Amino acid sequence: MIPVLLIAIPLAGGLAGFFIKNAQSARGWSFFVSLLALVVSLWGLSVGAQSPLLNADVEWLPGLGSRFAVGLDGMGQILCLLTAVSFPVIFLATWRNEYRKGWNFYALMLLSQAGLMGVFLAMDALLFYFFWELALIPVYFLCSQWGGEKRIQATFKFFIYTFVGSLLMLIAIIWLYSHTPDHSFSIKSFYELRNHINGGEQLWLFWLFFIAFAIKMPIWPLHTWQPDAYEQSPTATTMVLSGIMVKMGLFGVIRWLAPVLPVGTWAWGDTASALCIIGMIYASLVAIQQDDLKRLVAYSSIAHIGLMCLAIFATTASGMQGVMIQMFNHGINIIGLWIVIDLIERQMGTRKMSELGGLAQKAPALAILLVIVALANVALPLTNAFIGEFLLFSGVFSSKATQYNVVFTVVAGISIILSAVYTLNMIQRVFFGNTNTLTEKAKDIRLNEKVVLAAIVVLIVVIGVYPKPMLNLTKETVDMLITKMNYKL
Amino acid sequence: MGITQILFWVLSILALLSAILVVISKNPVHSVLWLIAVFIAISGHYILLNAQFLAIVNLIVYAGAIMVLFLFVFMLMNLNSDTEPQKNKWLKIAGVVAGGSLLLVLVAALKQADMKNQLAEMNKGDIGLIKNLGMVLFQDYVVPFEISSVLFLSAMVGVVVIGKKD
Amino acid sequence: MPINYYIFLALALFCIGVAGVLTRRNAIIIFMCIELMLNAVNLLLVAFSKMHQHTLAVTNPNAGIDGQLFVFFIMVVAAAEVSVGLAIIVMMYRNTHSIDVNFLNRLKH
Amino acid sequence: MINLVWLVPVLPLAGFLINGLFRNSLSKGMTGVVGCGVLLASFILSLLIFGQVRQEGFEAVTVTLFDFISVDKLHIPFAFQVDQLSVLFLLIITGVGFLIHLYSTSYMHEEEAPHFARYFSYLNLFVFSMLLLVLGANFVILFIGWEGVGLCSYLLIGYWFKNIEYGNAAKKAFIMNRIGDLGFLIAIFWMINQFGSVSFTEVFGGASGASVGVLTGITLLLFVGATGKSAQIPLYTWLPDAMAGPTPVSALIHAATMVTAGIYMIARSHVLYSLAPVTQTVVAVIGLATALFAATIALKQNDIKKVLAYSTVSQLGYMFLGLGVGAYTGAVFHVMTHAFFKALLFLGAGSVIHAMGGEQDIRKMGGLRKALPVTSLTFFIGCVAIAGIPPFSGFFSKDEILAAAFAKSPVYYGIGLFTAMLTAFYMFRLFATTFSGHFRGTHDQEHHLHESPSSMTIPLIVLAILAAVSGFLGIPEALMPHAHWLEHFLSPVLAGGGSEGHGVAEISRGTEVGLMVLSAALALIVSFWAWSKFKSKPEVGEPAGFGKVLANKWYVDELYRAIIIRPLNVLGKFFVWLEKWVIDGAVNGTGRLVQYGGRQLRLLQSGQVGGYVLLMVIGILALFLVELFVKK
Repeated sequence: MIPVLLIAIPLAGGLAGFFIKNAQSARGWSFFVSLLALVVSLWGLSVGAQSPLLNADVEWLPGLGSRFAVGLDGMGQILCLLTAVSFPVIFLATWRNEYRKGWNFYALMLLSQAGLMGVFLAMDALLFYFFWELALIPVYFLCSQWGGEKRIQATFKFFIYTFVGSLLMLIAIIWLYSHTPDHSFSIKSFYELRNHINGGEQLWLFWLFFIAFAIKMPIWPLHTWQPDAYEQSPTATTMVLSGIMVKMGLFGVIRWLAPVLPVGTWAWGDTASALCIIGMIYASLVAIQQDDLKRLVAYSSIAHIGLMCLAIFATTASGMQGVMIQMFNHGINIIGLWIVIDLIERQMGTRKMSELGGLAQKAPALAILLVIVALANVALPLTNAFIGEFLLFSGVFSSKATQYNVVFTVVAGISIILSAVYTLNMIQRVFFGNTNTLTEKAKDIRLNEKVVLAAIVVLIVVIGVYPKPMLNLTKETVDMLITKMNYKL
Repeated sequence: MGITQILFWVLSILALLSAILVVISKNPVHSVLWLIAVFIAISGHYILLNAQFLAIVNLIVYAGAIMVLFLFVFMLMNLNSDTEPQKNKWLKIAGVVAGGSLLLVLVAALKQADMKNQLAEMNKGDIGLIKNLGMVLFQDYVVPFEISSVLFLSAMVGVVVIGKKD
Repeated sequence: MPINYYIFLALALFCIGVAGVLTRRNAIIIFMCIELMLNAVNLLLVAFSKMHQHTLAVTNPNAGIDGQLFVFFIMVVAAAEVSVGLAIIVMMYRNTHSIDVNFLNRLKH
Repeated sequence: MINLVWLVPVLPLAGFLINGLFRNSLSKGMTGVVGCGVLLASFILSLLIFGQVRQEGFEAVTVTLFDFISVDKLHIPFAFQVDQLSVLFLLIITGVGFLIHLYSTSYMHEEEAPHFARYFSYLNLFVFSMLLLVLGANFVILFIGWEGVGLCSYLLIGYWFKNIEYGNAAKKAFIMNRIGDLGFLIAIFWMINQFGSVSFTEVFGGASGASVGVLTGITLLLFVGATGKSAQIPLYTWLPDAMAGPTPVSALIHAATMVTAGIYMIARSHVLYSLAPVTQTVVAVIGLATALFAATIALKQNDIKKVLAYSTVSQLGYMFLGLGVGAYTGAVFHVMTHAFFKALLFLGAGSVIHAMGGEQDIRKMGGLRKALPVTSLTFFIGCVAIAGIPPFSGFFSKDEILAAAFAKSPVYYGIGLFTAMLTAFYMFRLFATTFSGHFRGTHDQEHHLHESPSSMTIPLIVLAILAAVSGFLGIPEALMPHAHWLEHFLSPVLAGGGSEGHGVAEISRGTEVGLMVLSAALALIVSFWAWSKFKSKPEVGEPAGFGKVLANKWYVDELYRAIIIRPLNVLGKFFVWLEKWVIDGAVNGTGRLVQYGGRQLRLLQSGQVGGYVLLMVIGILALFLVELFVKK
């Protein structure tokens, strides 16, 4: 019931949005619909983990053995909550942005929300793939219609890149499907597959899945679509891309890769972890060299996602818990950063740090809010990201799945230092120092922006100080996953 | 070597030679004439195979009607001398090579087929007679027959539409 | 006659037709080569029909008659095709004053 | 009362929130009242708690507020531990912190109201973080405070954010701290892995069961954290640069908070250190090296705050020496006395700078004794205390460490004593150059010279009294048996936990007294020598030769820039290049290859039917070939 609503509300709202033909009303309508989804998501949190309302399962494609099976487990709850929280925040924060044929823009945004919800809720491999692609299509149009100057090029790259990955995943899904004894796409049959396919097959199947997910996250060296896409997309879409869509990759690894192919995951864990770590250091160093704010945040996101992916392969309960909570935190924090960047860009007309400076004098409220969000980005204690990164690192360190756990922790730890370097650089170059002719005219932010950013800051601090409800939410999922992943042939 | 065999070989050689001449003649009108020769040779084969009805139809329809149509078109366009510019030699060679290799491959393939001992009945059998064909045509194949009339009709309409000056 | 002979004869005619289609650029000649190929096939069909009659006439007096009917239908279709095809060629000549197929390269665009 | 201990940090937090959120509407007076008031309240509360703790037989109390992180088998409560050690630090932090706040109300008075409020909110947050650090009942809470003070130092050093240089100093402080924090963090993970817990009681309880290798690893990593926070070699360079912040902030960083965090943390986990002799040696050697190294740099500095900054680094080195040789009480004792006299010196320096209108170069001062009588007197007391002249506080605490060092190895003692002489020398060089002789500044400055207002001098006087007498809390056994109140007070914490490894090797009473006399005498002689050398003819020229190396701080900053920052930058640039031309190049190259191939293949699509037919025949041919000859 609830999962169906979570998908249906934005889907219906989005389809209806195409017919509004008035940007202002469409904006209000989308905001309303996204709030409705948020309410449903909160309702889902309140009914308790055992409630029958959390699952739905109806015939879909009986000939193929695929059912429309959706369900909300702990991980789904967290990610759906993230999706549901993000969209109203995004709508509100970009309230003043004008779009050509705005109703289409808002409708597509809602459709992408529906797709994302579907990905996080699907309990059937084919359905998962269906939503996986469904989420991609609206984003493609959003980027290619309302993006920056080089949008076509960037979007094309993004689309082809992710699509190649998706097709590899589709091959793997079909292969697995043909090996299920009951010819079914259901997640249960997939989890049973370990008894029917041998380790050697898991070794190559792993890469079919992992490449798809690694492109989405993205993991080095498959990341190059990301900075371009982030830079060229309209900021609202960038928020969706970086705040939520990259979680699809992590989510995929956690739900569809690691428990389904435990032997492959176990065998390639070190290799994948090494890629994650190389990516973290690499992205951090590249981020330090960036001048464009959007690119800087894009690279910092690569580094953070790399850490989360690293923790998945560590196969420890604390690491996995860290991934769960960090997926939410990263989404919130990075949306916060994008909001600030959007505000700066809209006012100053540039994202180049070399052209900015001294904004703290002119926009103190913006400066304070950005500093808090940025500090969350460097995982300072009592912000939400600290909880996540603490658990992630702790999980990596105590990992039994690899013998290089100490090396991984130390090298990955260097990225903490580097993240401080580029984040503080950013704060300093944008906000500190003296004003120049461009920033001389800057004004402080308005109320709606203040409210949105303040809400994000409150979330950051509340989760940072009292993360327990969040952690309890995913406890069972994590235990189940760890049991499944620790299975050895 | 009876008369049948001799006729077979003569007709075969006639057919092949005429076919080659169809292709290599410079003058299109000559091509048409050589093609008529091919058709006649093939009709001869039909008679050898005791398929009189087809032999006659072949002569009437192909050698008669269709080839006249071709000639007519040539005359209409006044193209009795060849106007083809022989520019692309390679394409010609490639065409010949491709056709030749196709023949080679098919021959090589069919040589292995186990039909060596099968015989085609000559001079005997009455299935090729118009009576028997008519019986089958108007009983078992009456629907395709009718449909082919529709085909003609539509071809006719098509020709009118295409040929109409506008 | 052994059926092989007919097969090879038909193949030879067919391949000559193919070679003609490939080498000539005059649309009408190409058309004629196609007719040649059709006739090669017709010949083969008739030969096969007689082959079947030779082996199966005891059980079924009409064995192999389908082959000859097929030839009949092929002629029907060929007639229709020639009429339409020639109409197109005439039309083409009217537009380009040539019947060289290489001028028909609008498919490129 | 002890259950209300959470109020101690929460009050400054409230002050931070009030001042921070309402900075635009509060007047400066209100801001000052709120900022100081919460600290005063905290201090009074700490005093009350102290009253309870100092009673005989007090057992450590853990106050759990809520479950912070609870995952799998790991439970980290948000809990405070109240025992003798934490209470002592509570008093130092809130007490000295309050005085610094009070001092700031007039020192910072020229700031605009919103910035004034911002300053106080940062100060309050700083104190909050530090209180969290010392109150935490496990390493994670300690770490929260640990990073918190790093953040606040960043905010305060970069307080005047219009100046990019200050911003750079702030950034440097934060990043240097982060490097250390990484070590600390890994130590925490190791503890979780080894002990399954991070709470002090469980970790220290399980320590004896762990192998020496593991303990050495953990303690070394913790020490890495301490070198960052407490400015030891090799991560000390941020502290002198941290002078960019307002002077009271320097006082807060150097005296009451932040830099003492490392000492506190190691004293707190002395149980682990006592079991890891290798680490102890490392700590002692690093401490000693830092002490000597920083003292040599201080000899040639001309910025009044820089001299004090290097003296802090040097004194912190002493404390680590104490920790390394097992004199935990001595180290904590030195933290306390150092808090008093270093806060005094910094605030005094602030008073001087205030009077000089922002001038910090001592070569342009001189003869300030007449204009600033209170400041010069209190500054003198501070100098005497830090130089280790009896009966002022520095003498007792420094001597306790030196005695312990002697017991470990006379080499430690020798170097320590030499450093003490250097300390006495540069402090009196500073004092003499600043306050004696005649004025060398501009005429305007001379005209402007004035004693600071009472809200600045009162803290000076209070701190001077404390700096003078606090040494009597730890009179050595050798002089007066059972008079070492501090050792007695701290014994449940510092002697109770790890029994066998603890304890300073005993030296005879006679030797100890002899050493004391020696160091006191040397300190006196050197102080007098320096004072007489510089009071009439101060160094005003640019240093040359070896002195230039010292004045340029042994070129360590340049070294770091050359071997760490530059290579990283080059690597980053290389990666950007790699990204553009190799990784992205491969991706775009694939795309371009497909496009190129498409463009070439398109040529086959000539539109000429003959070509198509030819291709078709070739295709048929290929199919036949495959079907007939390959498949079998």
